[in-house]
Amino acid sequence: MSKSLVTRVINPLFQVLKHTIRTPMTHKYPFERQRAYPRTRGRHVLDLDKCTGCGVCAWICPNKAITMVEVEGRELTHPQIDYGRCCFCGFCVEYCPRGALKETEFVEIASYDRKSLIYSPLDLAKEPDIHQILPELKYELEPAIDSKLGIKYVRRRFKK
Amino acid sequence: MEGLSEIKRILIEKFGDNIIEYKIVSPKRIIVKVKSEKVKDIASELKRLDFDMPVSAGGVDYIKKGIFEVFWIIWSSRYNVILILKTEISRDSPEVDSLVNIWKGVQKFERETWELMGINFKGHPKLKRLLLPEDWDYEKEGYPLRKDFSLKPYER
Amino acid sequence: MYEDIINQLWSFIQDNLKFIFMITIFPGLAFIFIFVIFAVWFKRKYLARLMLRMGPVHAGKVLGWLQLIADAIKLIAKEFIIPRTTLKFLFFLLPILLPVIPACLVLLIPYAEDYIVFEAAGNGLLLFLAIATIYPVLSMLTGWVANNKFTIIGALRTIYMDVAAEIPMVIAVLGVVILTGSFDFVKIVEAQSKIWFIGPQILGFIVFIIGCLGMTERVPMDFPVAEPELILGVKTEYTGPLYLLMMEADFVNWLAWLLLLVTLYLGGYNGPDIFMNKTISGIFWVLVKLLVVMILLMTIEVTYARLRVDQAVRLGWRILIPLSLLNLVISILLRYYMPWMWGVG
Amino acid sequence: MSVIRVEEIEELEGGLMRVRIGPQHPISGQGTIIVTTDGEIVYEIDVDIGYSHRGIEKILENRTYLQGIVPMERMVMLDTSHVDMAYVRAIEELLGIEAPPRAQYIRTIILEMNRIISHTYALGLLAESTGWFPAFFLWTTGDREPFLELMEMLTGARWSYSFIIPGGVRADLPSGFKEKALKAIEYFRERLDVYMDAWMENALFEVRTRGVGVIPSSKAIEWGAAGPNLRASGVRYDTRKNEPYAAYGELDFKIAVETAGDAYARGAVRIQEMYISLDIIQQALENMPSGPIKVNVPQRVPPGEVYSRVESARGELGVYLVSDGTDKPYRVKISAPSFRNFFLLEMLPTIQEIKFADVPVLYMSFDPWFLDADR
Repeated sequence: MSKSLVTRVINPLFQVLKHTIRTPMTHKYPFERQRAYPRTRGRHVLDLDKCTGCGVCAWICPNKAITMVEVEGRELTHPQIDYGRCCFCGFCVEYCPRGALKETEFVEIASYDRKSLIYSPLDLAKEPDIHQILPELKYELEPAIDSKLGIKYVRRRFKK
Repeated sequence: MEGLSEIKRILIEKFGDNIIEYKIVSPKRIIVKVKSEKVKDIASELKRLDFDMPVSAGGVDYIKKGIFEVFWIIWSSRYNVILILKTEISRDSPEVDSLVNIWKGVQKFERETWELMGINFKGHPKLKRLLLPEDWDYEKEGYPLRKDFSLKPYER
Repeated sequence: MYEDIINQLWSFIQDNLKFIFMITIFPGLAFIFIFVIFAVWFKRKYLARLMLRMGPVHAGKVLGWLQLIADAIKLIAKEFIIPRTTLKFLFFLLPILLPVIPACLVLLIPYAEDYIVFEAAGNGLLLFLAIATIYPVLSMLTGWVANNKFTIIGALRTIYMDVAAEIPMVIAVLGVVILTGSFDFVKIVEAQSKIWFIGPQILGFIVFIIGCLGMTERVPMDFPVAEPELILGVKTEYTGPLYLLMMEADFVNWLAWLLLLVTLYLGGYNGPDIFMNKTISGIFWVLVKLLVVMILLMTIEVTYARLRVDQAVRLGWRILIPLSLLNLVISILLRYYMPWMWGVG
Repeated sequence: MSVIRVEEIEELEGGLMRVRIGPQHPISGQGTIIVTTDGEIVYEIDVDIGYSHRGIEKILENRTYLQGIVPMERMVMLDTSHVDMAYVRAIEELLGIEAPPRAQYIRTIILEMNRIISHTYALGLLAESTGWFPAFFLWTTGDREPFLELMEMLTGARWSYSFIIPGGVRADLPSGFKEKALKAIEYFRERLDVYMDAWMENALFEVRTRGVGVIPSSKAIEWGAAGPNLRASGVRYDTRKNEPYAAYGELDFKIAVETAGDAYARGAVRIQEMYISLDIIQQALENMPSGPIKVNVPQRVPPGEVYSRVESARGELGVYLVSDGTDKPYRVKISAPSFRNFFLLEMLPTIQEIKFADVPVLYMSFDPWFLDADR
């Protein structure tokens, strides 16, 4: 495939120009959010009633991110997750005998200091609601893999 | 398989009792344990037998037996087999000949083992700091990969 | 006592109002500043499109046009660090001086028959080339003054590039001069009324484009500012407003060379008279051609790899100079055999 | 005014200077390439690694075998499933168990998709080291997005999957995975042709990379090159063929080999390997066997030592595992491919005259990864 020198100089120019008509792959994050998949491993949600405080999640956690902690008003100990150490491997969810831990699709956990990364069991119990995390959200994108464009987003308005 | 046993015959006949153990674990693995004085000659003999690509080198600290076990892992382009060359050296005087001028590729591996385990490779051209920070003093903190290295200050 | 000074001033303004308008508004400061802002914004949006991403969107609600002013404010607000080992006076003077040189080049270009700021008595092209060659020398000096390993290597390379790109380009420009018989820009543009010089002077055009890429340090020849190894070449040590000035100088230099390219090879202000008024349609045509050439150069910037220094110098001496000499011979033959074509005969 | 300690500036004879393409530099990763040069000719290159040394081998000695997968993956960000596979293969060899066939096929799909994700990034960086900010670099970053989406659909994470565990795989293929994967393959195959036209056959890219940093096959073997850098010098060495693991035994695929041994050949080998990976994934998806996906595995591993090899995107990754019968490994020695690829960069000036402008191109053509080298 040794093309002549001229084609090897001119041809790349046309290849690049062909890309001006393609829709860009990036999307405007705070205003559009990509729907994740059922198995996406994001922030945990703890079901306090199911949790028996057995500590399997604390034992299996590779980064020692989970410690069992007393919760006032309840006599059992419950897991407290330090998101500074957690790497979202999902072992704790898989090995919890009662299925008390569940992973949602939200990864917006940034904070300004390490202490606020530590989520107490009560924080974990609250289901993260999108309105409070992304107030300016307008659209939700359903990613579909397409053989012509790679990723094609189906855009749906986000109901407040 | 015929190549492998033929190598065994040459090594045993040339070095006799210096080869403590010659185990063919699977058609693709040979483990050879030798005395530490004879490592250099056996290595150059292996190089002559077309064991030419060094893949890795390192050390294992058997603190209970009080020995370091230094290993070199070599691949041969002719037999397409991996050979693990192992020697044992005592813990209090960890010294072994460096195989750099036989296999150039092991230079950085030996340098790393020297730094993390404190095994001195005689004849190594560049035993300099590689991974640890400059101000790491061995007396206070010890060698990280040794078993007696305490993890207390770093644990949660 | 102040009245007569004010009257004198007022009468001075009234009788050469057009000249003041030209200096301050059109080809002068306002045009250069707006062009720099437009060029940077257009470059970021256009290159983003080529790379399948969006470019600035958020600042300014409409296609992110405020992004540039945001960048400018950010750069001005930043603290500029003066390395201890430099000559402080030169370290400040050079970034200020650099945008000035290409700025005055812009004034020499004719935008319509009667719309030229400074004809330089018939040899505008000579003056243009003379001033334009000061720019690489000054950018070498900035690298030298900053006294950092990367900038020194960058400075040396600016001289390499200067040799490799400029000499063949000047010879190529001579081809145009031979065809028209004079250095005057207006005559050059008049000679192209029948056919633009890109036709007969295609070899000269190729050499000029490569030289132009070299002088404005754009990708195939941008080894003085080669990012992977020299961070920013001569601009490495300049932070804050000084960097803003250096970047602006880069774009004004680009504007000057693009205008020269349009005037010499694409027939300056020649073009069908749309606005029923010679000067406005002339200006319109110059700007349209400028935009087209800008798009071409930006696309080149993204599609090709960068030449190494020795490869560029070898390209310059072995290929460009013979090519431009051949172009000279062709233009002599053209001038001798068909002078009527260029409105001379 | 406190006196600033200026460490002695070593005076090199002959006007040489020691330029540190250091951790804070547009092209270097988390490490320093110290180049002794006079501005144009490079006389000596010394790579200073260790900026991101986390002591993974020591961490693994305090984690059980299953937990060890997660810190092990942090060793190389782009190619986590291969590191995971090497560790799991060593454990399975010691335990003497075999993962069920369906798990082997799922593992092969993950490994090959991970190879494509890693190779696209490597090619993008190789292009970026030669040009200012080429569109090619952004195309590759955008075009591997379908595979990242597939991985997130299958395993739940975009790069650190921790999906391959001793005994099999953690979960089965979700519904609709096969159709989406076939679409992604069709899209990426067409994109690879565009890459070949727009960049690999680009005259200026070839001028910058052909004949640069040529490594003859004898030197490549002697220095212990790994993966594509070895195959680019004409050595037919691919662990997937020498020691088939996962489902590579049942799938037929070629080995991409070039003979030139220069920076261009290394890029060309990577593009051919991507074509081959697409074929492998297609085959694996077509004849995917049914059956269980996991075999339960005892906590304790019998004592012994094993060296397991896996063909990762950067080269042959070996894990030398010594176990003493407890549920934690006694010693894990990871032979990282990038650790050996950096050595190539250091030895190149001894056999060929290199220009200062070529150092980033060579550095990127080996596709080394400082995290990989530091462990």
